[in-house]
Amino acid sequence: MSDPDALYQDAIKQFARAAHGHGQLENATGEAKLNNPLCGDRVRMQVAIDAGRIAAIAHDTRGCLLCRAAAALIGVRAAGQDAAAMDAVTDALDAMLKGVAPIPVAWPELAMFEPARAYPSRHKCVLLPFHALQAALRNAAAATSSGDHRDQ
Amino acid sequence: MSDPDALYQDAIKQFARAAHGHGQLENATGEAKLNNPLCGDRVRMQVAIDAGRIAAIAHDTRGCLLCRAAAALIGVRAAGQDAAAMDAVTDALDAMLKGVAPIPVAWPELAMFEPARAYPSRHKCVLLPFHALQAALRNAAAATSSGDHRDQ
Amino acid sequence: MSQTAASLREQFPLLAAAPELHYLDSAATAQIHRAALDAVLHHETTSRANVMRGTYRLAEAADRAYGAARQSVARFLNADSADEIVFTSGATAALNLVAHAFGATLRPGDRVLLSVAEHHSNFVPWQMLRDRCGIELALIPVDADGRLDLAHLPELMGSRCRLVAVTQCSNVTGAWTDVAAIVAAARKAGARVLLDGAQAVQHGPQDVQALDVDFYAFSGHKCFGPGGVGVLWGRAEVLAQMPPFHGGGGMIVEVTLQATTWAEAPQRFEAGTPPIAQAVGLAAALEWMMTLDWAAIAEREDRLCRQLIDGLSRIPGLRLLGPLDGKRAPIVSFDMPGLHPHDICQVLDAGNVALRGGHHCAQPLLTALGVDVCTRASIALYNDEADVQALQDGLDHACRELA
Amino acid sequence: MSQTAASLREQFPLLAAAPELHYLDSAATAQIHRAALDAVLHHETTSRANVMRGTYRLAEAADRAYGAARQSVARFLNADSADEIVFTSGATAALNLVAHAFGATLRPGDRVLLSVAEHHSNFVPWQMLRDRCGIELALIPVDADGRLDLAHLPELMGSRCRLVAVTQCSNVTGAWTDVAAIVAAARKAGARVLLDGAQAVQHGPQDVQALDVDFYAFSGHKCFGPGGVGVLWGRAEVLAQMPPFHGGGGMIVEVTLQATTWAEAPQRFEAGTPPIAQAVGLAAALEWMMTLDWAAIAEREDRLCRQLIDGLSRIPGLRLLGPLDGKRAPIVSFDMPGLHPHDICQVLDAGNVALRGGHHCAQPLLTALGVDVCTRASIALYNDEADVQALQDGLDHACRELA
Ligand SMILES: Cc1ncc(COP(=O)(O)O)c(C=O)c1O
Ligand SMILES: Cc1ncc(COP(=O)(O)O)c(C=O)c1O
Repeated sequence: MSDPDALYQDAIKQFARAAHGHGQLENATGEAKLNNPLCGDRVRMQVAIDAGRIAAIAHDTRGCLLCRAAAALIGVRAAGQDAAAMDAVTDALDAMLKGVAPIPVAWPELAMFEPARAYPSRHKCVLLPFHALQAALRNAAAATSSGDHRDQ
Repeated sequence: MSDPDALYQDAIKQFARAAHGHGQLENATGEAKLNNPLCGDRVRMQVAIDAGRIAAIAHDTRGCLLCRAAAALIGVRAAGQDAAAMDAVTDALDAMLKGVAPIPVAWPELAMFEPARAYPSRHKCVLLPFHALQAALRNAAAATSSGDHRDQ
Repeated sequence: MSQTAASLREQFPLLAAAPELHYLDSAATAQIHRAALDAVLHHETTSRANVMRGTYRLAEAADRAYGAARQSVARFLNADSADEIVFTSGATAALNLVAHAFGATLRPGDRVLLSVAEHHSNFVPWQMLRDRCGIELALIPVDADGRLDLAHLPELMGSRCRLVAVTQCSNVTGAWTDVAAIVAAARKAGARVLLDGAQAVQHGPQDVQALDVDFYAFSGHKCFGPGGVGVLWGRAEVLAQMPPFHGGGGMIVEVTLQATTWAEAPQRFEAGTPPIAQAVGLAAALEWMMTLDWAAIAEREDRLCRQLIDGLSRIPGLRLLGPLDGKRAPIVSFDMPGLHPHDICQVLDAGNVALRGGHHCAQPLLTALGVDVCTRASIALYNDEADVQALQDGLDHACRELA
Repeated sequence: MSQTAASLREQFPLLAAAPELHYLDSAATAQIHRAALDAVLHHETTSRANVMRGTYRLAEAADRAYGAARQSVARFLNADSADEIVFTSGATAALNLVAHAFGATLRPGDRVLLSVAEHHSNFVPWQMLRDRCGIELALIPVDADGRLDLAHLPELMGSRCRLVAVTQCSNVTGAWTDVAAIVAAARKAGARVLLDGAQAVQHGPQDVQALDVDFYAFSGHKCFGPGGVGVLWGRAEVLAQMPPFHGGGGMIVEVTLQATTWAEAPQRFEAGTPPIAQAVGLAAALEWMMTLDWAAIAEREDRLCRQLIDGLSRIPGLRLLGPLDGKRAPIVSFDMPGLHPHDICQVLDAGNVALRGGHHCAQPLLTALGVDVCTRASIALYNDEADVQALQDGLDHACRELA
């Protein structure tokens, strides 16, 4: 049996507390709200896209430490990325949590979630902000191509 | 474990084969059809009532040996009885099959069904003609009181 | 017979094998009693056959066991007759059965009265019925403690209330419903009453005749029996007026290409092969329960519940949900601002304390209480002081660890 | 691995403990395999907790076991994804789920095509849907051997057929349905295809992708698993378009007083606490089945079936129902004019032969075959020559005894 205490590394607590990127964008070009039906956690992600890349990002996250840490990491790291890069990071994170891949080299801070491998019920907590970002990016792309701004 | 062979006493086979009372009444004052949903067995009972008693009876029975023997016993025995007497016999038979009462003294031939005690799934086979008769008697009473002839 | 928590705990194989475990999640699933497990095993290895259709001895044995299980449930509920006992796959299935079969007797504009405190399983089926059939839903509100506020019952029923469907005991707050008051108002309005007993049954046998309701639903896994089985009790005259819900084998008198005639209750409502061994296992659990000294158990459960409440109220900032005084089931939910229930549960798990965090399938109630999620500890007959203490210690640890 | 019937029989606790029993009623309920029973026991004593909501290790273990069970079923059916596997309480519940949830996407005048050979569980739910919603039912007729007569398939579908719902194998005649022909016609008409696999699964793993159907339903108790559990497989894109059937815990994203949003499949269709230990037990049975040499088993089942048919055809007056040539499941039903099936079954029980007599929940089929009731012997992988011989001897005895 693994020790649940190990899950709450200082890095997670620090990221969660810092809540990097928390807030609201005036000039969002894409937005998505996702929630986890099992626990009611909610993330709203907003992005402003410029030339296919994330120019600015903001989120409003109500959730557990893992969820908030993940959102804050996105708040620090996502700017400058494009949708393909975020898909790659999300897939790599998913694979790491499932135990079928190592820590994604692109985002070494994701190492803080490694102990969550042992707790499948918590994987969704970590992934929720990433999935919300993917959805926001899709919505931004759809809005650009249709010349229209859509919420999901 | 009891021996199923014991169930098929000669008396049962003889009654079933004789099919006393099989047929149709011209002057029925009450009639009922019942079927056993578990096996699809069917009994149609007809009675002609005179002064509150069974003046004539006929049945059409499609069923197993137990069901046919019970119907034939009714064919021999029911004439002259009133509804209360048939209710008493039916209750006594039910109690005997459940093992909570001895063979009804009124109808000693019911002893042939005693081995069926061990086989609850067959109780309905024995009881079906009796229940059909009770229903026919109720219908006859209702027809008399309403001046109307009703099928159930 | 009166037994200690330790001697009771001994009878639950999972708990007996895990002495370090502080299982405080019985409101979600109670552990299975040895007798129930043995009964399942015995049935499957000596009497397994399909029921109600076979004439060989093995099938007779299966039939007998299944029929006896119905009798046991009838005794546990003090039902008038075993024919009023419908086996289902669980409380949720039982509630859906009523929403469809009793629901089929309702007309647009008829009203069903629920409460804000319902579990989703006694909420969503009625919303679905409303959207399907145009009935009206009304909701009994809750007070700040989560107790049903019955002040405006007559107005809430209006003139066309046909059914009041409420929980007997909240799975979040432990609040018991004042069933007598609801039944009295419902009778006056000509409405039937359904009681969701899912949370009540693990605290002792019930008496549907004394409760004087019309339907009662519960699940086997919440009263020390197997999963996959539940019960709907319905008053004979009410069941007799309802069409079936599921169609299939065993619930018909005759099927022709044109039309089908239904069997009587309870068969009418048990389409297909029922959960036979599970019903037999449930009966064993209920028979065992009927041998217990429930006054003594209630006293102990209550004492532990008070200890828990006392301990929790000393934690700064912690908010207890639900009534703090009066009769309540030993289910204690709380909110710690700044600490998420999943984190709390995770850290407590390190101390082998099993708690549940989330919305507990009662989002309308949580919204009414002003929280999104909460942490819940629930106590059953096998719990003791050590479990409460471990929870207390774990929470202290969590406050330090997660701060 | 190829095993003898005797070595297989050894693995079924009930049969191992009753060497005298000639169990020929597996079409009603197959006996439970040791592995399934052990898995239930193991789960209930080491991993029992509610699923999908708990974060403590015990709940994680329950979740993992339940998720793994879904994977096992997906492998057994060669489903594209475990998300296409919905656990239900049985085949009947699975069929009712489709009749309601897919049924909700139909409009008055849309057609559902069944066959005369359906078990009541795939017949009555559709009659009920017709009476509720005004859809049309049409019926594929059977030939004199009980095989579906597909000659007029396009006409039977008409222009508005939305679903063809048929049995993969008759529980009375053992006739296999020509699924490919039905799928081809359905695709042309734009109709979906549901296959009732209740009788097929005990004869080996299935391949829903090769069958190319849209829904597949079966019960655990007919494939050596526990009762109280069944499966609906549905093509992802079809499940995604269906509203839920039962409402309750675990199938929602959010519940508010006004409205509720549904979870994705399979959760959307699994309201309430599912039959967790039963699903785990079923998975153990299926995993065991996937290790077997099915070609060898089919050959033996077929040989026994031929022997049975040969022996029965020598009894004067006896009428065999169903196809006598070609591929068929080892289910043999017959009619003995003058001898009632219940009497036959009763007398054979004296020789420890377990047979089933009655209408087998297939009254429309029996009517089409010109009988009211019949006697059925069904063979599974643990049967052998001695079982067939005992049936033969018992029937000789019955003819003398009952004449
Ligand atoms: C009050 C209440 N009602 C209904 C249910 C549903 O029970 P089940 O999930 O066993 O169907 C529950 C259990 O979660 C409950 O607590
Ligand atoms: C062909 C067929 N379909 C459906 C069913 C119903 O299965 P269950 O009773 O397990 O729900 C059966 C079993 O009796 C069957 O043989």
